[in-house]
Amino acid sequence: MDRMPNWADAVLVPLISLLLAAILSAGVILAIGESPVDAFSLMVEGALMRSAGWGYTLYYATNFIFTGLAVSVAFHARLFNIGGEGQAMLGGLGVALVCLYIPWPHWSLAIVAGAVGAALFGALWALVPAYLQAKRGSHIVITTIMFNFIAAALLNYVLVNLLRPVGAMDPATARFPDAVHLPTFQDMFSTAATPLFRGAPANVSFFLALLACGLVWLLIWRTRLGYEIRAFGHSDSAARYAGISPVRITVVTMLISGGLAGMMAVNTTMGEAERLVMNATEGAGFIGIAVALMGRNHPIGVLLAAILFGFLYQGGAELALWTNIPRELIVVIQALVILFTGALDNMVRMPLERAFLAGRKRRA
Amino acid sequence: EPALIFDLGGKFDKSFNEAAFNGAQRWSQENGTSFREIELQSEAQREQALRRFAENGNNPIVMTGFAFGNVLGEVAPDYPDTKFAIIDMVVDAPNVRSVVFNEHEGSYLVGMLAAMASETGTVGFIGGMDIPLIRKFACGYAQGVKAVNPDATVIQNMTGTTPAAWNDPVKGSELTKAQISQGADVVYAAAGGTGVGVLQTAADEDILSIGVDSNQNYMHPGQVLTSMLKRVDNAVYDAMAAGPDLETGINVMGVGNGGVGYALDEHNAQLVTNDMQNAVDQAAEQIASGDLTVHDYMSDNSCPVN
Amino acid sequence: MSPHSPADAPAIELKGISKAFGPVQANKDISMRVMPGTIHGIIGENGAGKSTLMSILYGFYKADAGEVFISGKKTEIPDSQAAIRAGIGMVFQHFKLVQNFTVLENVILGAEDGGLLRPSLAKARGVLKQLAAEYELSVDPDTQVQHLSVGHQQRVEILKALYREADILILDEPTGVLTPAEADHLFRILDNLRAEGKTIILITHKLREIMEITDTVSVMRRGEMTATVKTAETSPEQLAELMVGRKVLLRVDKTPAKPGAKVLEVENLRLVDDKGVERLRGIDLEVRAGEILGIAGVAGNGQSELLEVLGGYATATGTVRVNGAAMPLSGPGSDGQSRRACGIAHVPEDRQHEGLIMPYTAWENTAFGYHRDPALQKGLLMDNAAIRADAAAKMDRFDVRPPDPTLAARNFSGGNQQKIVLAREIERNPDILLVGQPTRGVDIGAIEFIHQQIVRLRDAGKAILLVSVELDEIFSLSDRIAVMFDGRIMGVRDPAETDQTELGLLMAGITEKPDRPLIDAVDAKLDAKEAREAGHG
Amino acid sequence: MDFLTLLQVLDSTVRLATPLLLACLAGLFSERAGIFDIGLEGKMLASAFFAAATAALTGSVWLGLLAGIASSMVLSAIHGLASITFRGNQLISGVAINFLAAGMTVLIAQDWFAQGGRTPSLMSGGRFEDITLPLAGTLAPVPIIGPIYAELISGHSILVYVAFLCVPATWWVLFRTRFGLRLRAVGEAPEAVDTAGVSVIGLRFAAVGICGLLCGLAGAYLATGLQAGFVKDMTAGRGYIALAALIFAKWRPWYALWACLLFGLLQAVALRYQNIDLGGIVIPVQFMDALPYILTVVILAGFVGKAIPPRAGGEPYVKER
Ligand SMILES: Nc1ncnc2c1ncn2[C@@H]1O[C@H](COP(=O)(O)OP(=O)(O)OP(=O)(O)O)[C@@H](O)[C@H]1O
Ligand SMILES: Nc1ncnc2c1ncn2[C@@H]1O[C@H](COP(=O)(O)OP(=O)(O)OP(=O)(O)O)[C@@H](O)[C@H]1O
Ligand SMILES: [Mg+2]
Ligand SMILES: [Mg+2]
Repeated sequence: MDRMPNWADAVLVPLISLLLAAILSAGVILAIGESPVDAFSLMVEGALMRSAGWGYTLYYATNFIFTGLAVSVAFHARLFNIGGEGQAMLGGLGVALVCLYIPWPHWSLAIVAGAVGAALFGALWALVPAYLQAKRGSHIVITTIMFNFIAAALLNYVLVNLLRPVGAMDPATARFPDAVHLPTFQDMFSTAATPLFRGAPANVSFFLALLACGLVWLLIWRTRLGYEIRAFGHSDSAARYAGISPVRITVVTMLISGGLAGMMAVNTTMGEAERLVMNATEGAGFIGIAVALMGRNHPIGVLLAAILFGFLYQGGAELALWTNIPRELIVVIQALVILFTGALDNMVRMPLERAFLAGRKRRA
Repeated sequence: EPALIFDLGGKFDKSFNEAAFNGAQRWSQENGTSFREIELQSEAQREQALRRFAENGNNPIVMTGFAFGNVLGEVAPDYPDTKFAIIDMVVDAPNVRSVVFNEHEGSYLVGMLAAMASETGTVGFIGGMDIPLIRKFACGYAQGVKAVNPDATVIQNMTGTTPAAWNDPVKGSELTKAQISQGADVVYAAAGGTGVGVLQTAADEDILSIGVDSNQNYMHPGQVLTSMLKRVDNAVYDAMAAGPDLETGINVMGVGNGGVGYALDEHNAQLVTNDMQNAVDQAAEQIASGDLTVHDYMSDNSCPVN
Repeated sequence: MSPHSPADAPAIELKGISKAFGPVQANKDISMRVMPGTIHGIIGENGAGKSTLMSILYGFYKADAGEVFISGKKTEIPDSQAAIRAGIGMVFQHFKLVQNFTVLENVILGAEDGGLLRPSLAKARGVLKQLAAEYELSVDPDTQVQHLSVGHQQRVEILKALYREADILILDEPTGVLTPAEADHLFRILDNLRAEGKTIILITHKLREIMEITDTVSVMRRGEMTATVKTAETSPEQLAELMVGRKVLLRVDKTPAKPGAKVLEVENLRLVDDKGVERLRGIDLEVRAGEILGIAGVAGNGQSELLEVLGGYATATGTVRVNGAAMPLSGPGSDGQSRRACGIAHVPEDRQHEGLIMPYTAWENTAFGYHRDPALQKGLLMDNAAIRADAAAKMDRFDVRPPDPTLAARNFSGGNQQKIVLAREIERNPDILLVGQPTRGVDIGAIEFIHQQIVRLRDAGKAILLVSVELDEIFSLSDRIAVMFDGRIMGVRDPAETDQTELGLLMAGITEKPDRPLIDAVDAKLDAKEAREAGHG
Repeated sequence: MDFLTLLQVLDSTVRLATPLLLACLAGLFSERAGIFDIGLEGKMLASAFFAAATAALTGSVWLGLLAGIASSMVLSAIHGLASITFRGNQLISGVAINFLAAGMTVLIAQDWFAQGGRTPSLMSGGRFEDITLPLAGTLAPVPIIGPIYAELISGHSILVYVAFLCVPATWWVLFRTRFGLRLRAVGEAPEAVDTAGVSVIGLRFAAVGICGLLCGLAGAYLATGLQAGFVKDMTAGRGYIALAALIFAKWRPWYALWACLLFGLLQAVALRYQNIDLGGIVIPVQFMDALPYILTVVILAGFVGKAIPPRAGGEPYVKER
């Protein structure tokens, strides 16, 4: 007998946690002398009431889906991949090399190659921490943090010293050729009469992200590998008994995780900037942690949480545009969401469990 | 209603962006009207801010910093009825005014002052991000120093290679200490927010510093030799004053048209003697008249002196 | 004993103690009295709530309801500090020691004098020397605990309690980890303590020990206290019945074995663990078709490692042949999947941490370890419908209750969890079955069933290697008995021609009659083992 | 490199190692008690801001220091609440705290000072001035020793000396006192501490509190000692480097000193020299920036002696499921 029905753990706990985070956020807005209601309606207005707003929301969401899936796949094997940021940076490098040095006839080919390049580089960047965890027991949280910094230095070096076009000011690659331009939502859904998603960066990568959700679901719950990943995550001693190699699972899971994180770059680098810039990831790797936590490591949850965070990002940008509220408010809200859904979830779960237990006793 | 977009360094960098803000502020106070502004936090916001302001009917839209170049090139054609002004970068579009400054000329002038004020014959330069634009500052400065004292040593350091270099006062401070230990007694900071650390350390260690972009003499009165003025404020003021009728094309601001210069006020009056002032003013005149050409690093990516 | 207590007041009296862990009611309205200067036994099956009750008395858990009286005075015990102040000391079933602290540091932890360590350590060194002499509890005060054998770690726990001047000493299943000789030694110490007027509560489920040493005994079943009787006035049979709630038959019906060909042969098997300690030091044995080879020994002498090597999840050197064919012991082909493919099935010692994935459903667990079997796949995906149907059938044949394959494994009781593991392994019809502690934590009813299944498999001509720390179980199932000590087989005996005493000596590593007191001989053996292991630490 | 330059580099090493050392010792207390803390960065940042802001508003650096420590300890309390009281995931809590500090500092700075997330520059009373040790002037002319004493040892702000004194103090507390014994025990085997009648929760909160205090010192030093004011994200990853140093030091106080000095030296060199030319081979500055992290990974990989963290580290103490 469990203490609490599954649905309560999967839905009720995160919802209440989210609510607590929202209440505190409102308090913060009040404290800096602004109206939470106005702020919220401005965010909704700017992020959800216009097609271009959705275009931004879904653009950010695409990033978060990839990094959220990356964190959650690793989490099923009880590996805490904090390295999404670095893996995504390297993914960007993969995309840039694919786009700059191979002449693509059409974007449809380029996106496949770009995704492969991104996934490959992201996976490679996850490989060393994975290997060290599996073979030498080095705590993957620390190694992936270290690899984030190493990635930043590496990318810095590559952009400044190798890939920056002569005479350019900012550390970025040259623009990708037009052939690899990915269709944006504007290209796809606008008609002459009704312009939609004008200027918004959302692009076909969003569908790639949806595809990734589906594939991850199949992988985790329908394949042998997923069965082994989850088994290893629940009990590594049992996995050993069953002949599931911890080294293999750790490495393979982290490769998949790193690959997913890397694929975020298809959206930012190929889809939006169309060149590799220094800080293309902008913390999305870390948001992935919050997204995975909120989404309870399930692709559908990750998708919904990613859209929520996309909304926060876009809404936050709108706030900064039209009010004096700094965009850091969004960082604070993010922090509160991570805190309540991730670290303090027992604060919600414990009383709920007690309530369910008491309810059951009364019925019995 | 015009709009102003600040680059990632932020509006209060005491330097480049702040100069832009001051210009806009001056315009708004004189006319009793308001303007829209935003400080960018992320790359993806550049385009968003441009479009949102354009759609909102803001005109003209002024932005500070070369980093907008790429994005503006894409966005400007979508809003032919909106005028854009970009500072520090040339964007070729019919509705864009590109304002560029002859920073090398202003730097030349403060370089002369540095050489004249230096007792050790060694002066320093601390740049922000290592890009051609900042090398242009450095090169002009070095030329000015050598013009006064051909035997002088100019120590040059760049803070970094990424935009973070604009906002790293700790590093600015350490670099200043390093230059002082190498004998520098005047240090010129062309490094945005990083310069705050440079000026602070120079004041703490009792040497002279030179500010950049805005007039920074007030920050440590009596200890900032001068500031290389880059009249971003004027550029912004002019653009806003012109309103929707903003003249487009390339607008070069140099010593001749008061676009760059050096700052003299009550805070550094005792530091700049009459002789020094005369010498510099004379050089300024020569530059304005074309008798003296200061080499522009960005013209060939090299510097004749260093 | 406190001088103020009225002479006839019980040293401990519990009234109406209840404790629930979430949905599990571990203690239900328990009352109990323990008289001063006696040894009071508590007996009950696994999970009956013995440890919980004692942990409440020691302030480790807080009771949901109930009162505690010490020497007649009502005493609140909100934490262990209060219990220690009330003169209670406890040796837990799972030791509570800091592994990388020295014995001395462990002893003073929480009982230091003053803020600085130096004086406390000096004082404790003196007291320890005295206690060691007084109670034959010698351990080197400067050794790190992780380098001590379990028997010696237990001494540290007892010393901790004595150092705190405990009048009431609780020992939770102290003999589970001891050789018979060490257990006898422990009982002598307890005798001494009782003679000094200390009160002792002894938890065990070995009826022999209860009969041997206790004055009174309480029986627990499913969270309740079913009876308290004077030891002199009861019998093992009566206690067993009180424990389980019905008459029990502890013998297994089986016919003599008809051993066939050698199925499993092991030669010179050696294993060095990741600390560099040699855990298997040249094992030779063979198991024939149609026989059960039982391996007896105190936990921690290499039995687990032996099972791990044979089961394919530890690497070793030496030779292992299955049906005459040599198996790789490291590298490719040495993993569990390959072993299963060769007809080796394995019921692991620890079903919760090895045999099952607790959050997985029962049907998912019935494929565990065999999940790569092509028969369970449909294209790239797993054929979950087939696995589920198969699981329902297996659970039915093994009488798993409740027979619901969609329930998570953690929601089955221990006995039913074990049946799920057995169903999975036996129904595969393997040539060799490795079984570790098959009935640990399982009630008597289920024990009968599990023993029957193992014998049935033997009678079907399969080879079975049984590892158990329960000598009774070894005796009742095995056709031959091998005894392990410190990574070696000390001897192989025919169960009909040996007895508990002989096996007990072998379990302590003693092969011939010692010329000095038994416990010293045992200690010498253990010291040698410790020194060997510490040498690599 | 001549002697004077070397001295300058070492001088700057001392300055840059100070915040690392304080944060590293902070982490040491916390992790020795079994509470992993990747929120060092956030605590330092919060302290840097509140120290600078208070010093700017009151003109007193000491009030600033107190405010910095208080803010850091508030974040510590949140971490304690999440990871000790509610048995949450310590890593996630640390991540949240880093975000919280990054956002809150700018938000409040903007609200109070409206200077784009920075505080006003601190004037003299609002900063820790450098202390000239006795005889520094007199000894300076003595060759070798003189400059070392006058330049390297003398002339730092008080917090630098505090930080360096914290090393022996930490060692003494951990290995020579009752509190230290219990603290180390609770990081190795909390159940042993619990059954010995000592409160696990109390000890862990105490450790987390000390961690907050030391992070507070580190942050205050950044904003009021090393710098004259707060700028957004001014910790610039120092919390993570301190974490790296902690692992590098294998959770020991004296090793922590050497690790922080090494990482400080790397930073000092990377600050001064953009690219280091080693006769043909040019070491790019980015490599110098990454070196502390690379070294830490090497240590973690166990190629240079294995780093074994406290056994109960990262795990909440759960008695009843
Ligand atoms: N910390 C805990 N959290 C939740 N449930 C627990 C805990 N400790 C014990 N239980 C449950 O309480 C019940 C009684 O456990 P307890 O350990 O007291 O039994 P026991 O009689 O000592 O058994 P054994 O002979 O196996 O030691 C069991 O069902 C067990 O699963
Ligand atoms: N951790 C747990 N979570 C939820 N329910 C549990 C847990 N542990 C035990 N239970 C429930 O409590 C009941 C008793 O469990 P326990 O393992 O103590 O059984 P038992 O009385 O020892 O039975 P058996 O003799 O079969 O081992 C089980 O039927 C199970 O449903
Ligand atoms: Mg027990
Ligand atoms: Mg049970």
